[in-house]
Amino acid sequence: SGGDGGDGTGGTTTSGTTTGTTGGGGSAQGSADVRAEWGLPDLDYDVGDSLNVFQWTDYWPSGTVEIFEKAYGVNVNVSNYASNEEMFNKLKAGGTGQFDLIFPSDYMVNILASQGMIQQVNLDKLSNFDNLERRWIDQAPYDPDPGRWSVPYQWGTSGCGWNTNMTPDIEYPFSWDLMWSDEYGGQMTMLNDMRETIGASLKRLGYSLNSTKESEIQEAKEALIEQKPLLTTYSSVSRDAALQNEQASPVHLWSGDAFSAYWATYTDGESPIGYRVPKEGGVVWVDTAAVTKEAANVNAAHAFITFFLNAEINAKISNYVYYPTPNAAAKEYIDDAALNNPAIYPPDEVMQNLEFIRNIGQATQLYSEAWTEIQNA
Amino acid sequence: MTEYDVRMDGVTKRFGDVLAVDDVDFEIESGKFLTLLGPSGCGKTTTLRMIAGFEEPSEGAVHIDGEQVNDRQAFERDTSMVFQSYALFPHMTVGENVAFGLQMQGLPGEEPNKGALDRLLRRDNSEEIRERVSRTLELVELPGMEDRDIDQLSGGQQQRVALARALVTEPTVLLLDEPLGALDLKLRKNMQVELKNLQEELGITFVYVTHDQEEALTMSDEIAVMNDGHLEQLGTATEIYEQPASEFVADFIGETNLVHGDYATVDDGAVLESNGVTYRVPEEADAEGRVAFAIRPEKIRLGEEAEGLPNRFEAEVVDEIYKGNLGKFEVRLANGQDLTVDLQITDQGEYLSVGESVEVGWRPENAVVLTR
Amino acid sequence: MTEYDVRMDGVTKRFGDVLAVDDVDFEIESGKFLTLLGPSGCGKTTTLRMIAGFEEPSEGAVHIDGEQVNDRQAFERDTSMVFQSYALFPHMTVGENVAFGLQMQGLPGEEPNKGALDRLLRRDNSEEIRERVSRTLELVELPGMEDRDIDQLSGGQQQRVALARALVTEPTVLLLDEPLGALDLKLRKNMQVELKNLQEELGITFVYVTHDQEEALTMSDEIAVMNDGHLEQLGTATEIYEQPASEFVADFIGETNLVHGDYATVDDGAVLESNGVTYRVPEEADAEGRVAFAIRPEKIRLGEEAEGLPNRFEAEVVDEIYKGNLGKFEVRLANGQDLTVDLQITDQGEYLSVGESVEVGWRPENAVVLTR
Amino acid sequence: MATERTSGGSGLVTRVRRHRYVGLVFNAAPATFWLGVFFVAPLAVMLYYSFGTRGAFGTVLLDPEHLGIQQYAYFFVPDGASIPQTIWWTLGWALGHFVPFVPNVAGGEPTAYVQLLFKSIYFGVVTTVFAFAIGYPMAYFVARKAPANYRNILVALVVLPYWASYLVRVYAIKIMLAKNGLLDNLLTTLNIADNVSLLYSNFAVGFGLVYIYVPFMILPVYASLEQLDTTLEEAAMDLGADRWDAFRRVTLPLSMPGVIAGSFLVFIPAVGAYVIPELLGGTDTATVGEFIASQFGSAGNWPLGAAAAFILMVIMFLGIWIYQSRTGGDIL
Amino acid sequence: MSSVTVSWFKRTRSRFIQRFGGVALGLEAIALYLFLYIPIVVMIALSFNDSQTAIVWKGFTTEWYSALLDGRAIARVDPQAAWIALKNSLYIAAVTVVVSTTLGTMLALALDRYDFPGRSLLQGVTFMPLIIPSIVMGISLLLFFNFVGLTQGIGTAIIGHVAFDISYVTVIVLARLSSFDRTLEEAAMDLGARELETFRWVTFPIIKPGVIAGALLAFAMSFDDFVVTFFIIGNQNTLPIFFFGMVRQGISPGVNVIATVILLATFALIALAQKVAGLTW
Ligand SMILES: Nc1ncnc2c1ncn2[C@@H]1O[C@H](COP(=O)(O)OP(=O)(O)OP(=O)(O)O)[C@@H](O)[C@H]1O
Ligand SMILES: Nc1ncnc2c1ncn2[C@@H]1O[C@H](COP(=O)(O)OP(=O)(O)OP(=O)(O)O)[C@@H](O)[C@H]1O
Ligand SMILES: NCCCCNCCCN
Ligand SMILES: [Mg+2]
Ligand SMILES: [Mg+2]
Repeated sequence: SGGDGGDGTGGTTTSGTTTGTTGGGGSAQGSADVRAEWGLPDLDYDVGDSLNVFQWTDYWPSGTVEIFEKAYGVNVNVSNYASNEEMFNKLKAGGTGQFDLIFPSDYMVNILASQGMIQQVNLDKLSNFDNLERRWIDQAPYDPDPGRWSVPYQWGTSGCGWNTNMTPDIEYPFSWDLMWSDEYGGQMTMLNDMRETIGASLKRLGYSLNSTKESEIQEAKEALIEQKPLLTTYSSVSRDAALQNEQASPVHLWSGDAFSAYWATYTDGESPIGYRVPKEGGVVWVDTAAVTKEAANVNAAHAFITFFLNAEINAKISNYVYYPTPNAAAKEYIDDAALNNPAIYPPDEVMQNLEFIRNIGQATQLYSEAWTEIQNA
Repeated sequence: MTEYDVRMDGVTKRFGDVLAVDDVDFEIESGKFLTLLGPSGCGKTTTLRMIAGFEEPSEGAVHIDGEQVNDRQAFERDTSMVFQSYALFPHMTVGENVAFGLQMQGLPGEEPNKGALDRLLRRDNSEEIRERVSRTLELVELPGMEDRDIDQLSGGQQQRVALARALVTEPTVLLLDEPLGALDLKLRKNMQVELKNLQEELGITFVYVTHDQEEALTMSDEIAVMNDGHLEQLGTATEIYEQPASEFVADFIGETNLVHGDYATVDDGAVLESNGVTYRVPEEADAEGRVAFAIRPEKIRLGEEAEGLPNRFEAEVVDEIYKGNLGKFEVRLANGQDLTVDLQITDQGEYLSVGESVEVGWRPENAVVLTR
Repeated sequence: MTEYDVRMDGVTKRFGDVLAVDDVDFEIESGKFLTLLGPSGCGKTTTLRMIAGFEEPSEGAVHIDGEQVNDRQAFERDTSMVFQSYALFPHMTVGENVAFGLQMQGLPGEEPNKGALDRLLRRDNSEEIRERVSRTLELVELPGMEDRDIDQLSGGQQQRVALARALVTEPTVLLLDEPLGALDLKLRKNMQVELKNLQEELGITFVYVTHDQEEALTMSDEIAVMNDGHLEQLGTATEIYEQPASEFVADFIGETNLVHGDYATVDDGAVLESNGVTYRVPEEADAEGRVAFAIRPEKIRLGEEAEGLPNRFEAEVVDEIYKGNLGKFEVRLANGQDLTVDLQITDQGEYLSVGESVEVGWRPENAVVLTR
Repeated sequence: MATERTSGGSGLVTRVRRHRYVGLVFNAAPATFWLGVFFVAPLAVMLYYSFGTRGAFGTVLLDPEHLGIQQYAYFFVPDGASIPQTIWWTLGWALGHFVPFVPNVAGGEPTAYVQLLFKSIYFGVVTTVFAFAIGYPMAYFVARKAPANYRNILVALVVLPYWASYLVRVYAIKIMLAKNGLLDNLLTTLNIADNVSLLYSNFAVGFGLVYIYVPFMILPVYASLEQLDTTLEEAAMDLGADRWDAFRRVTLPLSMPGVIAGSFLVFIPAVGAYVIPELLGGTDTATVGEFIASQFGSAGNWPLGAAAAFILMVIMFLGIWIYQSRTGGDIL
Repeated sequence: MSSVTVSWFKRTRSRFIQRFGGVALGLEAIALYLFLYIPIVVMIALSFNDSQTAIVWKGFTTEWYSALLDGRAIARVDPQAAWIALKNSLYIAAVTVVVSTTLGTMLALALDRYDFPGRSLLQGVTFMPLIIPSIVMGISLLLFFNFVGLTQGIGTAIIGHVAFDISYVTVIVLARLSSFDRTLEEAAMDLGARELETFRWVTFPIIKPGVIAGALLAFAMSFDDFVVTFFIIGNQNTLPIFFFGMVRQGISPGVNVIATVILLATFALIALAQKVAGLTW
């Protein structure tokens, strides 16, 4: 229910087969055939034989990790989370040594770095770093200087999705008020994500979603408490399924989930699913890979980053999750339908309306308290 | 008032295939003490439970106080039961246990408008109930024990509470199912006397179940001996002991010597031949062919006392058991017939020893011929 | 071998404040049957458990077979116990139960080097053990029952297995704590006889605990009557019954009439004056002042038989209880003294009824003067 | 014959071996150690943390200047209320909220967390009452009415689901209650309601709690009824009680130990439930269990979570203690 | 008086109960059994549903099960991960059962056999894990491991499981011991058995059913635990944790399939345990 920030938590361990012929360093490990098949580089460092990854729920197609495992002879253990806060607290509780590689969003990279919970990425170990579009490297206000702390994985927006079978009358442009309308009471869900959901409320009220003003945050909180009876639940996971199975609409969700639902229901050139960022604007975000401070398998973590920076792999992921990729090289493998969809890759004028969530320092406390109160109201 | 408080009329009870009670007829006169006696499983409890209303007869009719009560439920019958296990309510005090029956009856005449719901909501504790409870506890010699918990009582005290609980409603018939079975011997003997006195004092009809023949002999006005579901014999203690109707009864009640043989009438009476010895026995109209006679150990005389008796034989003492008040001797006749003889030790030191030769004898009238 | 198998030497046992056994001394001759008799809680079990080694005496010494064994544990003593509850191992067959003691002893002479650990790891089942188990089962009349489960046995059979298990190790002394307590009356009587026979046959010393005086009288060579932790009297059955040492013993064993009064010696013997009546009693060296005498109900004569007896009184029958083999009469002397008289009913019909006047009498020798 | 076995070495070894506490120490020490270190000590640590303060980004400040009872105050005391006000508001609100027909006469409300606590206790009570209402008759049926030779099977059927993974069963409930699921369809077909979303509601949480915990009520009640001497009921009827009175006055009170045990077994986990409300509940079904969990998850406020956990534990123990001291009975 | 005067109301009420009471209770019992089993049956049935959504019946298929056997993902549920979680669960439960059964049995013996100062305190502490809400136990262990700096994982999970399983074993073995007839031990000693022999040959075989029952319960409690494990297992998964993640993502045919397999596997395991244990009882 409204409770824990992490539905989808506790995650699933994908993993298995150590195909690795345990051998010397570098690329001697793993299967050269598999590397060749996907165009993966041989590595000039010892990868080691295991890797603990902490990743968002459902953020790559199944089978992806197996390719890495086979290619480099590494046994990968994956756990999942459903919000940045959940991931952060898990690291706090159990130590950062539990995982080698994590996928924080923008603002969380900043927090983690300032808390000393991640280490800098060694660009020397990433032969294909330049596959990334420049703008995601140059304009990364969340990545502290000096050095490089994070490597973009996927990016996207947060907005509203709907299913016309349930709510035929929704038409863009609409305001965030949509999510407060009595008409859809009992069939809406909001993200179970502190910054996202309070952010949406702030936006609706015309404030910055990085507001640090107590009064504004209070106001946003009141609005959310008012909205609560209209919601079935707060959830960030399987929103695609909820839309697709007509269990909720409209839904506050991340763009990729909306398009998963869109394509799953796509028949005869149309789909009942729609997605837009409300006109007041919303969140643009980028999820990145970062290496934890106490990572035991730093090399394997870098190997994995190299792996997903690979154009084909990255496109394979993007084509599955329907998020825009920050990887320029990958674009040639991405479905055109996605590339040309302005709702997936928003045009600049839309982008201008969007904000990154930022590390707002001590003010985070205000959000936490508000979020706790919302959930328990 | 009818003459009979309880009448069983061809009552039969089957549990599936088991024939627990088989066509039983008897009547109990008002104010009498009737004992149902018999070995385990013979149907005593079932009979009692049919009177109480816990079981319905498969056939036949149960009458209480002149009315056929077959289809009355237990709480509609004017009987009270004392259970072997006492069945005291463990969550109530002594006083509450005893008051229970009065409360359930709603004490007719008192607070007449109180409906069942009222009583359900609060237990009533009117003056009259208190009064009667205290009187009844005095009767069973537990005065002032109202507030004790059941588990603070000894077995004997619990027994008395069970009795008080059954008596307090002044039932027409009191039913007792081995009420003393759980007590030790000494207490049991005391309670036998007390129960009997109480019954005589109150004049209530008792139906008493036991498998202890001594208890039955001591207490009853009449004894109904049951065997395998049917009634073997109904009679007074003396009748049952001295004129048993069957080998079963003779054997079950008291100790006895049974001798099987061929019956024949002779000039001056009857004889029974067994193993080459001819015993004189009382005449018995039904007897013919192979029958048996029974002679009680205490009816056999030894030594001089045996002289001149119609049945008189040489015997050897083969075993002796000292019992304090009596000696129990196993004697063997010349034809190998063993007999048990009880000899009351009326003087210190007087005794027989194993191996001794002795004369034994008895009067034919003291034996009974048994045809079944 | 010493003359005495068991000797208790000033043995006392305290449980906290409770004095369970109080300075008890006795000896048991080899091969004898000694019964510890007394009311519940008098310390019988505790005494037995000190012999077995389950309790250590607080004071005094226990000797078995001539050796002081106070600080030997149960498994180091050459005694075997038969428990009231039998304490058969429910997870073992009859054979395994009986074999257990032999296996634990490691059968001396056989596989002599087996240490405790060895025995811990496996139980052995050698030919000899099998042999002895089967012999012992025959002894208790359960031949060939080795493979039965315990719960397939009747109470009486379980009793025999318990006996066999205790006997198989050929203990010097067999200890039995109310071994027949759980059996019904009929079976109990049979087992009494069998136990006694077995004991005579095997010549093993038995220490037998019971609170049933009839059992004690029937079986024992010697009886130790205990009361409240101490030994009241030690003697044969006849001694205990006919010459009780105290009022307690007289009252506890059998029934008795106790008359309290003032003792005085006269020319030709002794008398006791009570309530205006002078009774002739046997002379008793210790007696003086207020004492009592006891006369057993069966020693009192009625009617003609009372004629000419030194003690002879007019009395009235105030109560009668019919017991089949005897009549129990409550008679009241002129001075209000009540006496119980047992009359064996040696002829049918012969009987007295309440209210009748009758003469009672007894020989002074049949009475006992009790000074404590 | 004397075939005694003599104990080797009498002196010190024997005496030590025979000392009454040797066996005790040997047997009790390992488990006592384990429980002491991995059960009692963690509770102590939890208590310690509950006096801490949360720093930015979820750090826990435990230095002297941050140690205090502020978490408890935050939990119990509404903004700007004095202690008497807190008590008055809390009591007044609770009465007004849970007792029918009583208005909230107090001028304010207790904190959201206290409300949450009340709500969880209310969930526990409702679950217990329902479990009793449906569990008792069934236990009675199995113990008293069902043919004796079916009794064991019937009991086994109650226990069987309990062996199935708890989460699997909650999932099964989720399927039942889902939109367009079995119950939804049933209600639609019966024309009772259309297209209702039963999932993500108080109803769903209550349904799940009862579903999961009702065996805990049935089993002890069955056990107490089964061992209850039926002659007691007969005795009551013999004394003039009809069937209802006999049940009401004798059977029911005597089965109370089972009912009480069952009630505790249902109530305790229901109040602390975390998984069921998490999976079946919606936005308005937060419980203390979820609240505590979220303080260690997304909310990242350990001291508050620890304080709430400690408060929950104390409330449970108080309940049990009050019961035991009033009746002298054991619940287990 | 000839018969007891009984109110019409009572007589009728009693007759009514006599006649219809049993039937009414029977119907209630049937309804409750349905309540307990229908959801599970529906869940299993829907695991054969030929649909991606798993709720509305669209037709029969065993496709999901073949996918499972082939190691293919079923609607995002990755069987590979389920197997690893299963392995972890079995491993944790196995170690937990061995340790907690041993310690719990010993503790039960100590509590049953000795009277010592602090006995009731120890007994209280032993029962506490049974009545403390799981979440409290999970949280306190999490904080404790964090406090002493133990890295969370399978090892810490086992530690936590043993801590609550000791209680289950102790309570059950204590119950068994309370009906244990101590004279059996005396009988054994009397027949020449020393303390250890007595334990090996008499005490243990007789309390064994209790020990086995305790072990079975301990296994079930460990194998099925979610809440405590969730907080203390670090980056590892057990079956319940894996499954919790799945369930939170919603209803999908994959979850049905895994749930059904878990269910059947548990039943098979229990049946096996009963059988093995039954043989040794
Ligand atoms: N409810 C029942 N169902 C089936 N058989 C029964 C039932 N009650 C009694 N019986 C059988 O009926 C027969 C008579 O039983 P009953 O209890 O009346 O014997 P009893 O004379 O009281 O024996 P006991 O002295 O052992 O109490 C027995 O064979 C018994 O097994
Ligand atoms: N372990 C014990 N702790 C405290 N008191 C005990 C213990 N064992 C026995 N007693 C007390 O010692 C006294 C004698 O007990 P014991 O068991 O020897 O009596 P008993 O003659 O065998 O009685 P019964 O015929 O009832 O078996 C009793 O008062 C009893 O309560
Ligand atoms: N299913 C994975 C979705 C990941 C989305 N991350 C968004 C972070 C926004 N703050
Ligand atoms: Mg009977
Ligand atoms: Mg004793």
